[in-house]
Amino acid sequence: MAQVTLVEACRLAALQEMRRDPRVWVLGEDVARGGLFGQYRGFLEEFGDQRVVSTPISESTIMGAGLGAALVGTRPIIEMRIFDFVMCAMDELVNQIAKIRYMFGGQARPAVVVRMPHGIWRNSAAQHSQTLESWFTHIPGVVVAVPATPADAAGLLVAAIRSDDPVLFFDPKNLFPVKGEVAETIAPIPFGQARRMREGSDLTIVTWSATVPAVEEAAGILAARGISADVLDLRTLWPWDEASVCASVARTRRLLVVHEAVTTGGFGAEVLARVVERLGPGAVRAAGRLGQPRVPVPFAPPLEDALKPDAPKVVAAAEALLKA
Amino acid sequence: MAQVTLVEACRLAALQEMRRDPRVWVLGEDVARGGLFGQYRGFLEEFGDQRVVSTPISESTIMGAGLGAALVGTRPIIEMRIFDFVMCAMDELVNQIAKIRYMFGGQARPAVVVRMPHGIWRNSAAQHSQTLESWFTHIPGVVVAVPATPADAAGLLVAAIRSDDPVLFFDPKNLFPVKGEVAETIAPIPFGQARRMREGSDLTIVTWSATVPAVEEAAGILAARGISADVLDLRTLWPWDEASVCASVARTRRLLVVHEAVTTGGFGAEVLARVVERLGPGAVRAAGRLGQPRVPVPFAPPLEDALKPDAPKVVAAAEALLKA
Amino acid sequence: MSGDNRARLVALYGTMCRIRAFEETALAAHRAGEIPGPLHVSIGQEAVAAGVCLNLRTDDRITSNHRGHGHALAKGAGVAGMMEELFGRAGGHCRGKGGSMHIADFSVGMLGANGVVAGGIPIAVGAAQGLRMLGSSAIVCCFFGDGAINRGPFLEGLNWAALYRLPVLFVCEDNGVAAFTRAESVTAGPGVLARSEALGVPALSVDGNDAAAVDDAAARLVAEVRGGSGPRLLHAITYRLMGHTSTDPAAWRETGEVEAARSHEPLPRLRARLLAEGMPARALDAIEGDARAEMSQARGSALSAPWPDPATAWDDVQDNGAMTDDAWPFGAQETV
Amino acid sequence: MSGDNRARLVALYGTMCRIRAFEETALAAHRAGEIPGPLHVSIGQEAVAAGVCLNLRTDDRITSNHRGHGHALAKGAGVAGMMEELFGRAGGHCRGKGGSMHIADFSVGMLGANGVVAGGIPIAVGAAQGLRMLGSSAIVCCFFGDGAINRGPFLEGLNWAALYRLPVLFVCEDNGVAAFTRAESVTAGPGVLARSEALGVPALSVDGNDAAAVDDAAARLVAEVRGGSGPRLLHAITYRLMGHTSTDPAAWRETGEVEAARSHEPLPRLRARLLAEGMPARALDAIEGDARAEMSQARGSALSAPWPDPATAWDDVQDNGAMTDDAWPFGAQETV
Ligand SMILES: Cc1ncc(C[n+]2csc(CCOP(=O)(O)OP(=O)(O)O)c2C)c(N)n1
Ligand SMILES: Cc1ncc(C[n+]2csc(CCOP(=O)(O)OP(=O)(O)O)c2C)c(N)n1
Ligand SMILES: [Mg+2]
Ligand SMILES: [Mg+2]
Repeated sequence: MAQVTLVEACRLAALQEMRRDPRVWVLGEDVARGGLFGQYRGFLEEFGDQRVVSTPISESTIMGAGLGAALVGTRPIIEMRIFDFVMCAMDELVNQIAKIRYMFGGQARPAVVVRMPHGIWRNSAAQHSQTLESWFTHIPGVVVAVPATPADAAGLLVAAIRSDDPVLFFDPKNLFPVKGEVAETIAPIPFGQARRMREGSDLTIVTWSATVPAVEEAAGILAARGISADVLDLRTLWPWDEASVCASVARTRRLLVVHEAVTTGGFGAEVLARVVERLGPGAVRAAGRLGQPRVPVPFAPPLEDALKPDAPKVVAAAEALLKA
Repeated sequence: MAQVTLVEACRLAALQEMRRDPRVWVLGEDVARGGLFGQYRGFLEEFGDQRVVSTPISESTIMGAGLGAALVGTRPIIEMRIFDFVMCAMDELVNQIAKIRYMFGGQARPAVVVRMPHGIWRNSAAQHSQTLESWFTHIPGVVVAVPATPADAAGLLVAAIRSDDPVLFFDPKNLFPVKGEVAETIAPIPFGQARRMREGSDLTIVTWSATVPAVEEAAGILAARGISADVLDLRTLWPWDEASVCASVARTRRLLVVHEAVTTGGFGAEVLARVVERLGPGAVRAAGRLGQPRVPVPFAPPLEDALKPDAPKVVAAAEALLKA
Repeated sequence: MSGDNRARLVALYGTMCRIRAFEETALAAHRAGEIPGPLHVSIGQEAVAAGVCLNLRTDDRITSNHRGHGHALAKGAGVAGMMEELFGRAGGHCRGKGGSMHIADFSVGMLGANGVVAGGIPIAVGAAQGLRMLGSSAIVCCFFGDGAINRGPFLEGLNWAALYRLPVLFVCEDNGVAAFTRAESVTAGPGVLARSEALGVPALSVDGNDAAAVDDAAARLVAEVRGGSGPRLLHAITYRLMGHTSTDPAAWRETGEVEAARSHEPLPRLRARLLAEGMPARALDAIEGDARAEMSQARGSALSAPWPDPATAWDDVQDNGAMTDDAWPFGAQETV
Repeated sequence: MSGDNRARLVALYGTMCRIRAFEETALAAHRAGEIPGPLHVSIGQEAVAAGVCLNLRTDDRITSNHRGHGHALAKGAGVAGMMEELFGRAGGHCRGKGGSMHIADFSVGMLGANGVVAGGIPIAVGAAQGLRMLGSSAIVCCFFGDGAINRGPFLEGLNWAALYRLPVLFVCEDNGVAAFTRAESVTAGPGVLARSEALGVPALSVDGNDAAAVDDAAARLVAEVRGGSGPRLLHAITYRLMGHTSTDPAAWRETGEVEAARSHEPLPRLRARLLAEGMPARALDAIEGDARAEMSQARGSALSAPWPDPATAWDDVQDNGAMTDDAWPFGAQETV
């Protein structure tokens, strides 16, 4: 087991799969130079320019060509550089990739992985910081992966590459330098299974992606204050591990969902709604969400910090929830 | 008061505003020919081709040019023809229009109205039937209007045109032929005020846009069975009338949200989550949502009908909720 | 006239008659309320699909647009599956989930019509890239209208295809109109040829109502594309005899415009040529009659074909996280 | 040399010195940790911004891209507001909400940098359409890089501007590279001039490192645009002396490439010309020195300028449905 960064874990996962299956290839801007974050370092040298394709700045076509190539039997990794640029390729993603299997009655299997480094990262401001993963849970036809650790990112990326479903893989930009263990041979992690970060009985905290470290830290602070949180990292939002979350809330009777995305319309609403629907409101004593307010991401550090969910805010939210 | 169709009500509203304010204009495909649904019939003749601009099939630029024109002080109505084509203009809408005021520290006021006829309509299949209004409640910077009656559509469109905020106006395609009264002079309807469709005490049903008639019909059936529903049409989803919904649920203690959009990740989740957060789960006896399953919209009538929320499904959902 | 050449012309005529008959039958069925949803017919434009596809192999792929019946038929898509799809029946190529705007038949390389203008362009270039990667000698042909050349994917896709020298034949079916707006009123500059060349894709124009001319031009371009010279564009000038959709009377056209166009339409032209070259009228009538009979029979079968079982509405969304009808009686109501 | 002409050259020199000094100061501040976020400098490209903007009026508008400091300065944006914006301070043009990639100064017609490649193109054409509607004689100038010509909005925007004969000057600042990839390796066909002409926008190329040449070319094109002849495109060939962002060493460049480019860079060239035409070195040194002093002073002021009050994070989102900090202590927690 090697200790590697999350971005390196992803690199190793893609490398393993490209060695395993010659139909796997990658396209996107600057990928032949290793990618913006080094996630494809060395790929050009090993796989050549037919399988490691640096493209023009043509997001619509990066996405749509990936789809076309999948329709004839290759398995493209579509690298979108920064999530926000996916806005330039939404027709190809939402109207075409997500619907094509269904619309054509099962004739097409768009086995693409769309990699979209997302979230707040080093004061990049409103057009480079969005976290809109909840949107895609609302779109039938796609899997939504939101890993937060090197091992999960690697295992989910392997699963994504092997999946015949289109998988939207949200690389957590701000967690790229985080280190963790990754196995020599990376096994796929099944979609829809949460990772229990900590066992507890006073409240359930559900989170994913960028806010996982903040929740981890907060759970430690809460523990020191005698509050024991049951903490789940969902890892994928569609499918998502409803069963584990419901089982946990059935025990703790308190639910806090934490995510970096704006609270309004975020996936926290779905988690909360679904838990209340399944368990019934009577089984729950308190439920709440912590996300960003409905405000674009500002540039200046004091503004960004004011809005971004962090450990102190998680602690405060959990404590408020326990008073209810 | 004239009895007019919803699409005619919208035409009259836009007409009134274009007569009132010479800075208002409309751009989009085929608008000089009256628009796909006749919503701009006669505009070219009255206002000329500088204010009624039929454009190329260039959705990115229709959206982006509308923004540019707003930045210099005009007030464009951006006609997107069918909602699904907005996927071709998401960068301009989400990265630019929604963020430009904030990102520029208040220097810009992108006073545009984006009209997007949405929803299931005459077996148009997966690429012409989407209802993704919940996405935009998650995007800071925009108002989301989802009218369902001729009077509301007209009044909200007038408010939208006069608003300095960008307003996303979801024309309900399938309700275009529905008739209702519209005043000679159309007054703006403030955003964020629900319309009470029916008073009741057994449960609260919240809905908007395409499913309003189905809920109306269902409420009648329920009434005949002795169940009295308090029914609210939200009319706008951002801002939305949290206060009225919470007050109603505080009385009835039962909440059903009905929308045409897919249930998972739909705005019903936000309504349910927010009500539970505000009132506390203890104040609610049952809560649930009825939307489409997480499936693309199919073409064939029996398939479309199977998935589409209609009055019998609303009745069944309400009755299930009352048993809880 | 060599036998070979005549056989080609006859094949073209047969395909065109079948397209015309299919669409006239579909129009009648739509008017009779047998076909739901929007229907875009290509009546008057048959020579483009026929002439181009005659030069394609079964393993070549095509992408199409909202007006794609002709492309699908010319590529060899099964008629019964097409007609049933229009009727929304279980036996349709898409099991009733797609309808007219989403006809696809992967078994003959028809990768799908598309409800989004220019939506097929990026798919086509990617398919070509994938085919090359897999070592295939198949090529991709991408059909779109004059309206599509004003959308961004046109620029991106042509640049991309030229850059990677991909085996793609772009076919711009220029019927002079996009929906209800004349092409010239929304298209600046010298036109699609210049745009194509400026993006590194050699292009040529052809009279798209002359099936033999389309066939010749396509033969040349397909040979170049298949030979590894990179992408090419064929600009086929034609005319849409009907409205935009089956319910559009296209009343805004100038008086006499359609009548004038009728005298240039492709079917009588090819018929006249075949007659002049000695083909008996009887033989041509038989081809036409067969086509009509085939389509009318397909209509009858489709009308009595079974509807899809509502339970199939849940199929083919995705494997991971698929919903089923038991999981969704009415939203999430089973649990409240 | 006429006094007028010399005055122009001196003005160009002054603007270029200010841009260079601004960006070198910003780079140093970024390296010192004073500036957060990404920073894209245009060192080596100053002649384009200076030469074009010298021909614009204050009420003319510009749109810019991610590498926009030069455009903003040349258009007259206030330096203090720019520097404070880079530093994320309350006194920035965008109150600290935008940063380097989103500098805007509407008071001088600078409608904003843009974090999305080609994002300024549709905005520019719309602004021109709006201005004409309002009866203004102002024009719009739209700056973008060679990378932007491979995105769809380039085609859509140029077609649109040509179609409606809008008063837009497109400026393609061709530094031969997009991020870490050479332009020629991702751009097919004969180039931006051909693309522009094919879309109905007359275009010309200029040595973008020759400030006087840029000024001349821009003068001609601006006159045409302002005269109502419709849009024009200026292709300015230049070189990016630094990496893509302030932290990119651009190590992949060929040995000697940057050194060779240094000998063509615009500032020494214009300086040599002014010297040759009799301008005293002292005067030029003074201009340069003033620029450095101005920017260094701006850096000092920005560094000690107040941060934005966190409460302002909630301002300027929207009027209807605006949230406030009291409504959001931590999500919706006030009510649970
Ligand atoms: C992106 C997009 N915008 C608008 C439409 C609506 N629409 C459908 S067909 C059409 C006209 C297309 O014209 P053209 O490409 O010339 O094809 P034709 O109908 O003439 O065959 C339009 C505007 C669409 N389907 N997709
Ligand atoms: C739509 C989009 N895709 C990708 C990026 C990432 N990106 C930022 S700058 C850049 C290169 C742009 O090259 P060019 O337009 O030539 O401008 P230059 O940096 O050379 O000034 C890229 C790819 C982006 N900002 N927007
Ligand atoms: Mg056409
Ligand atoms: Mg460049």
